[in-house]
Amino acid sequence: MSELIFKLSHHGRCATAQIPRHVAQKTTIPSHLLRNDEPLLPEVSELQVVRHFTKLSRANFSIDTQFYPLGSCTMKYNPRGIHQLAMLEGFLNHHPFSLPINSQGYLSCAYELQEILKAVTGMRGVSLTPMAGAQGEFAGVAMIRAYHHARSDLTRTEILVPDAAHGTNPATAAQCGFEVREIPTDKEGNVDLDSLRKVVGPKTAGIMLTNPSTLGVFEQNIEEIASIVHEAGGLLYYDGANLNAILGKVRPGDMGFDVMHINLHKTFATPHGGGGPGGGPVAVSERLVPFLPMPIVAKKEETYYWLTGKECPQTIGRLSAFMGNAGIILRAYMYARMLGKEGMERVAEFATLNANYLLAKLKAAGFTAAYANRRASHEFIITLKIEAKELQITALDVAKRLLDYDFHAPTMYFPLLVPECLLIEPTETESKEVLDAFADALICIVQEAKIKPDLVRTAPHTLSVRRLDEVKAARELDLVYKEK
Amino acid sequence: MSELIFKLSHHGRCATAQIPRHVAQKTTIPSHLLRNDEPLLPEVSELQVVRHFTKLSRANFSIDTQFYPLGSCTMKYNPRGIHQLAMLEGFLNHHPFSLPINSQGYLSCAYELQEILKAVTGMRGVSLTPMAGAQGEFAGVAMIRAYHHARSDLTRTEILVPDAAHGTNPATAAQCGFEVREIPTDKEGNVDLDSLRKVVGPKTAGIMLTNPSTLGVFEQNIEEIASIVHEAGGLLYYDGANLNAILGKVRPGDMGFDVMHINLHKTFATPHGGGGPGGGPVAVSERLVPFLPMPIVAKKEETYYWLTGKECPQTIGRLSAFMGNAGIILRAYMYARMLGKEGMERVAEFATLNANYLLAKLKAAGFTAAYANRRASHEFIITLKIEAKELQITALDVAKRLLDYDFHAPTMYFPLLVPECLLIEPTETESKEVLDAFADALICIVQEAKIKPDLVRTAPHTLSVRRLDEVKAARELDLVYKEK
Amino acid sequence: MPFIPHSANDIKEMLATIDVTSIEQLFEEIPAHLRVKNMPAIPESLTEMELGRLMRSRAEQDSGLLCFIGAGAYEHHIPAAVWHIAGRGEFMTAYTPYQAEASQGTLQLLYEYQTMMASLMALDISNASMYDGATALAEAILMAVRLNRKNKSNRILLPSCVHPFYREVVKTIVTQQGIELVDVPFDEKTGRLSIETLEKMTHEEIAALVIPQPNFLGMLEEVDTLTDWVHAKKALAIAVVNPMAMALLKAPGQWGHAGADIACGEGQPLGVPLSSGGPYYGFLCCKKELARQLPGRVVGRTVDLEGKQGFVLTMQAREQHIRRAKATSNICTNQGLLVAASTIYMSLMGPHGLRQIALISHQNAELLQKKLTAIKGVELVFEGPYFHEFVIRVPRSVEFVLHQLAKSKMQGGFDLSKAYPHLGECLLVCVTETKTAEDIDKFVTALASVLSCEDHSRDKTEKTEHVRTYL
Amino acid sequence: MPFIPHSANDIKEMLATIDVTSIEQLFEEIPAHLRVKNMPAIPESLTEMELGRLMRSRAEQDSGLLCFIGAGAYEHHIPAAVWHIAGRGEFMTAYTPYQAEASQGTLQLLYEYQTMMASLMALDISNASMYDGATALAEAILMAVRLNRKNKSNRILLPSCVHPFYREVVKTIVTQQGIELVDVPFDEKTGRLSIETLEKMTHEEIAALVIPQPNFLGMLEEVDTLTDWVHAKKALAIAVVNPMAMALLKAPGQWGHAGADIACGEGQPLGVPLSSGGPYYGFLCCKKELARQLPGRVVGRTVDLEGKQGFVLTMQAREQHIRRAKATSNICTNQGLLVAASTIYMSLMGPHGLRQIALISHQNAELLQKKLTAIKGVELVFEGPYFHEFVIRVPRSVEFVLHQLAKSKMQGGFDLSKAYPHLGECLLVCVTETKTAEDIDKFVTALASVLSCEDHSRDKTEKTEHVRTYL
Ligand SMILES: Cc1ncc(COP(=O)(O)O)c(C=O)c1O
Ligand SMILES: Cc1ncc(COP(=O)(O)O)c(C=O)c1O
Repeated sequence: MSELIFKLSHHGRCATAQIPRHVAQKTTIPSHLLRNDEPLLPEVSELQVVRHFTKLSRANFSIDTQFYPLGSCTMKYNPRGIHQLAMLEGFLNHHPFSLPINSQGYLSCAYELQEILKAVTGMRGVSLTPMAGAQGEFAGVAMIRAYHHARSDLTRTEILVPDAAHGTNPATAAQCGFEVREIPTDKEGNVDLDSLRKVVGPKTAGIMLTNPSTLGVFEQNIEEIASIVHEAGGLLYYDGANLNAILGKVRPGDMGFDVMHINLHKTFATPHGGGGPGGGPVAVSERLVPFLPMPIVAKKEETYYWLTGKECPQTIGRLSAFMGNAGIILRAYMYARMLGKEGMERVAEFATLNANYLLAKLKAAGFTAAYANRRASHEFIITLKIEAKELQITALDVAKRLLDYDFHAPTMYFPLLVPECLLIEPTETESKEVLDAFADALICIVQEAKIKPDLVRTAPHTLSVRRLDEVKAARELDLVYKEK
Repeated sequence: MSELIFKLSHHGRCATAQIPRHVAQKTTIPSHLLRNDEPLLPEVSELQVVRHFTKLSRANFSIDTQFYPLGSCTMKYNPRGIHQLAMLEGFLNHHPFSLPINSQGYLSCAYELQEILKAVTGMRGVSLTPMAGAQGEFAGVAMIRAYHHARSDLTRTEILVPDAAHGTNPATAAQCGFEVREIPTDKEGNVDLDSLRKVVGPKTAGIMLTNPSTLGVFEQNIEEIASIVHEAGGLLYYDGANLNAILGKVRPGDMGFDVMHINLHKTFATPHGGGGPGGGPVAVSERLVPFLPMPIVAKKEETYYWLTGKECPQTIGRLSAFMGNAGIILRAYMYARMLGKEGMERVAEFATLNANYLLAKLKAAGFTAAYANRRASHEFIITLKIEAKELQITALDVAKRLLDYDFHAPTMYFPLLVPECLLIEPTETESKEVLDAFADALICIVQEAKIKPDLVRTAPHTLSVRRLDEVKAARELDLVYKEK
Repeated sequence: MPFIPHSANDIKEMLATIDVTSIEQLFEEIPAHLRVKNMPAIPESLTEMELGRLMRSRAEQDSGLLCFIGAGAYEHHIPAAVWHIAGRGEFMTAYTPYQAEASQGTLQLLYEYQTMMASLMALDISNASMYDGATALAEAILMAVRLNRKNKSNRILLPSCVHPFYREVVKTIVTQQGIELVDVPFDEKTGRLSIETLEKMTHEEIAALVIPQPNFLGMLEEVDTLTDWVHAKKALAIAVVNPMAMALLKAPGQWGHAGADIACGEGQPLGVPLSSGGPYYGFLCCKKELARQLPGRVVGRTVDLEGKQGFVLTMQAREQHIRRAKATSNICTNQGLLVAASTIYMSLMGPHGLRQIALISHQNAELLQKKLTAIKGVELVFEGPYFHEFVIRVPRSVEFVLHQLAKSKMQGGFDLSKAYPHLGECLLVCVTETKTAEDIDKFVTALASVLSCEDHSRDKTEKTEHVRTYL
Repeated sequence: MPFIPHSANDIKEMLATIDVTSIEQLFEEIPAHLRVKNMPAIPESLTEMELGRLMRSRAEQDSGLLCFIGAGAYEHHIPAAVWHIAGRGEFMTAYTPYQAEASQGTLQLLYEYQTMMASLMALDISNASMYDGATALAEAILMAVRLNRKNKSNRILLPSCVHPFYREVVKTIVTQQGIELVDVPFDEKTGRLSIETLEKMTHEEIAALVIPQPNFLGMLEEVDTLTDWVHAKKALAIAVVNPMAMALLKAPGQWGHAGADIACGEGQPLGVPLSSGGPYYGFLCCKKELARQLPGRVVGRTVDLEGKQGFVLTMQAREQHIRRAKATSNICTNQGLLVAASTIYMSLMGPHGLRQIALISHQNAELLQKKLTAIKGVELVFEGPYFHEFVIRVPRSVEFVLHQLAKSKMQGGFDLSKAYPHLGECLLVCVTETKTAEDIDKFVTALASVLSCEDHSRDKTEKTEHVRTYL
């Protein structure tokens, strides 16, 4: 691995071509407001910067270099053309406070994306402003609260969340001031209806569901769940992380959901960027429209403009300083335009085909599917509990060993209720050949575990570092470099 | 290493988003003119293409990732800003046959570069059209011929070339229909004057010299050489490959040269691109101006326009379909503007400082300099003839082992007259730390050669391939992939 | 089928392996009556070339104006190297670095970022990013309230000289948890906070005071005094700052005797393009004692099996994927790629470069301010030092002025008349190192000419009626 | 000091190690009186930001026109992936792959390129690039003359329907070696070569015939007949072709009974931007028997120490750095990066995509031609099939017409009146897949309106006197 950039630092050096010359050093700012030490930024040349970070980049796995079957994350191809067009100067240099007459290009894209998202979700209103799925959830749950409050229904203090849910669901509910009630899952991966009936009631503000769930199966009782919750006066939140599985096939609005978010960085193929940025637009049914977060783009005649709290007094408010991750919204818009209607359906079709194919191959090779009787959605779970017991290798070991085979590992140990699980999502943009090679790698690794288990347990062996000590990292916090 | 892209090919697949739809397949072109088989282009998806070539790129060394002390090649930092600006749509989409009124942006840059090159070379005329150094040489030697012919001096059939010269020099002279006479080098790396005096005469059309020479030293007798050749009626060609060493310090025009080329991809930092493109403008003294290759940019009032054979009837003609590597000319122009006058001098100063520093360090560590009594220019030669004898390791072995240390190898076995030589050119954009680390690596390798010589002899060990069999490649030519 | 690599033959083989006869069959568990029959109009698909045409014409519509707007988003020169490298596939198309061994590039970069940002703030630690400056402030406030469990106060002093949209965002987020936000007005003469006003607001206990530097009006606060004051109240000092300015101005950790406890703000000035308002990123730094309450991802340095240095996500026990409902925040996807850009940017600039840019922006602002206030009728609204933004009052409607300026390809600033109606027709004007002396003169000339134009009466009718601005 | 990383302290230490007192001293071997004292005016250095301003304004001047010019450089859609990847530092900033083990990326790519290009030409082998199409043709001719040592002829039939600038370049290069170029006129009616004319030129022996497809006038030659004819004369057939067209049209290796011997041309249509005429690249393919006379770099597949597949530069004994004065060419630096782009382009397109693009370009050309020749006074000059370019005659001066079209943001084509004065006022018009039906209509309308404008007498005076075009 590369040294820290601070080790390349040398007093008095900088990337000269980047720095304005001829700056008078005297200033009228009172000296007690001025800084008189230097922050620890590296002092390096432009070539050093380019070389250092180019080299760092090469220590990453990415979609551009590896198959990345990370369940729940939808690591599909991020079209280069979209990236290039989003970087046009007219978009990049556009100030968020430019006058609307100087913003029609961007606004028209945002407006049309709102319309497209309404169409594919079966919802009535959309706000693009949330900056990731979790913020979309926040907006959604806040709208649920606002809805009940608007009806002077102040007793609803609980949000129901299935135990398979992603961590953001309970965390969001809590951040919105709700109590979280967990609902167990039945054997086939559906929400346990009896348990649901037991907890639902006048305190229920709503339920948060992912469908297909993070267990990789379609929630078959969705209509019944909807009627149970609705009858109790609660609302249904749809966590759109898995929208890729059903794009153009079935719509949350038609399933009975009242509000949802869409992860643009998943279903709409905007790059994950090593952790972000993302986009988490919210879509709502008629009754929640008044509460949507601001701003929203509206259109009058041929002109686009911003709707704000003035026109929408019941809004839950703003969620970002400007209007959210505009550049991501632009990219998602372009992706939607490249796919078109047919293309969207095909996303679901081929994501599902790939998942079911890989599952079938792995099952045939002796792996245990967590929900063997179910169709996989766009992802599926295998559990290594048998391998863990018989061979003393864990899902972690297998995941790490996959890296040596030049495959990114699937999501591991999530959802929490399946032991030693790997959640595998191949996405529609991977070819059959890649899936075959991946299945072969998994089969090989189990063989290795039988013959040379240490090879697996101490993997990876071929990357820039060997297996890292996370416990030490958490115990002896070393979060910033300090010069000696 | 990656498989060949043809192995990923799958009939009926393509990067759909790139291909126009709705194309009627019927055509009016007579069928005997149509192709009825398919060329062997891969049938792959866009993701497969991105992944394949991204991975291939990672199997390269480059300036952006490694120190690249390749003598005679001037592998310095290629400023990113220049690349970005050269890719502005106004430049990229500009057709070479656009009317001059629609080309003033580009033409003004080319014109100003012509002026800058005149200034730094001390010459009177410049043509930017040659597409690399070797084509610049061609233009230069062709002008020498044209000059003599214009004076009805038809007996000059020989071009003199020092034995240290780059292969392009004799090859160019031959391609221009001249006979090549080699001139030996004296002990201190200068042209042997006695030998020169012997061969020079009425058959001498000219001499081609690099100064500083490819031996890494400044030709001290340059003025005497000039007067010997000029008195015999010959002209002096300056191979500008090493201009980096003297930029702004001494000018070929002032040394007595009549014509020269400038490698924009060396001195003017345009990227080498894995072998090209480059740029090889020629600059000439007054008497050769009429013979310059076309086109040239001229200026009248505030308007720029092309000069062609019409205005310059004595021109040697055109060298490219349009006007040469325009995008490279643009980049070189920008680099010159970023450096400015002072910046140019500093190039020579720091390139020379780095070379002499590294040479001093290596000498101190016991390496043999080919010209120990001389100042290094921007590059220098060490000879491993002692190591070859005592340790049975060759310059090739050391070069290959350097790759394991994450350094590109220096130029090896050139110039031909120094046995087991490494020609080392650090360039001005590398830091002292890098030079120190490189010296340490060389020292280590000699140590390794003593203790574990096979480690050195079978290097490299850490790259995507081990040492490659060049003999097999040349004997059993495999130049294209064939489907079985 | 854009981006889908399956040939007809692949599909056949795959279906056979799954043992179904059609792709349709894979959706059989979805109740048939729920299936979309006829999806409403979504346009037909476009090839990349067609899309290029469309988007170029859209981008064209919004471009070509000289920008003197700041108000939380700043135009700075971004070296080409920044996005050339941040845009490499390996950074851009990687996920969150959960598989540390396969993500050392992103992880080491984030560790380097944390070091740079913490040091820029003169604080001990930094997280790996929040969504933006506004949400970073909301999270800082939530943090402060959690830390203040002792005195149980959940009152936060949130001055009105903090960015109005930050205040709106904070309100949306923190009031869900019943946190009380107390508005602190600024001094009408100086455009800054005064201790007298603050004292008046503190009959009840408070959890924290938010201190902006520079504040939204561009003015520099007396940060030492404010920090010491809030500490004396046994409450926390939360700094919300422009990170670019911190190379020049005293940094949060250096304020007063003990330093601010938490610093947050918008990372955009450090290498992130304006881009219609996002994606940007929020930074969040704090003293090390507060580490366990920090929200968001954090990278730590550790060693591998062989003792070699390596980097991992750490303190994950705070995060939603482990702690679920008890997490410090629900944030998951953050703004990683922008942080990558910023880290490259800060590395190129170094401490010297960053300071130069801050300084020249400040000097350009002073130059512009002097020239603007020399125009008849234009007045500087506040007295005292500012950074690179300042407020002027104009003798006509700001909205009219801005629309007129737009006609001469000029974006004249941020209209304060709606966010701060009591200030009258005021304009917040910004200038950075990107503007030359000629740009500045152009703007001055344009404004002078707009103001000298006769017909006052048409101010109102000139506005396009339904085209509203942000506020 | 842009791009120089030395701190003052570094310099001091380095000078001490060298044992000199100043950098100046390192230049002591250069005679003092030769040293530059006062270098003539070179402008002051610019920062990247300043340079950006300057270059943006220059780029602006040349942009925004709809382009119907071809004439050897063609506007095609270039997928973003092409340059995103070709522009990666590892491809862009590497040198020629002399150290094969550290250059497998470039080398494998070149091997893949050679395979694709040879196959596109239906020939056995390809080199790794020449400078451009014109020099590739010159090198092909030199090759043919070397190969024809037996019959010793150095006469080359070079038809006038080959690109006029290619002919000029060929002349500059090959006449240095005393090679004789024989101009072969094309048939005035068909714009193509005729066997009758050829027969007339061959009273003496010839070394080769150059066969363009399509020719410079856009017309499709009877390549089978021509190839068989030249082979019957015991001379070589040199094809100079548009590689894009070869996905649709019969490829050189398929011409006549034995196929062309050498194929060359301009690689630009395959993923290389117009870029004011360069950098482009020339391709050069031939039958395998001719391999040893091929100029330029060639990559071969081999194995490493462990038997693993790998790639190296091979047949280097032909090249100037080994063979020196006896090399097949003096070429050293070639056009590698453009080849990288083309290889990526061809991979994205595949055989199907390339054919579609060729086909739609052809169809668009037919559409445009029909509409243009429907304008009163506009005539199609040649009869017979063409690819995506055709010649029209206009009733006014071409130069006037082009300048008028430029006013409506249209680049109307290439002015043939200077290269082929005997044709009269003729325009070579090109259209590719990048033009929509509306673009085509726009052009037609613009031309119609230019031609309908009354004042014929001013044709000449309208020209800006000193602004000359290329020819
Ligand atoms: C099922 C599920 N829900 C919610 C989220 C949160 O979305 P984001 O990361 O965009 O905040 C994720 C993302 O990983 C997820 O997989
Ligand atoms: C000394 C010398 N002369 C000439 C050349 C030829 O220049 P080019 O490669 O640009 O054709 C080179 C390039 O390697 C060189 O080093």
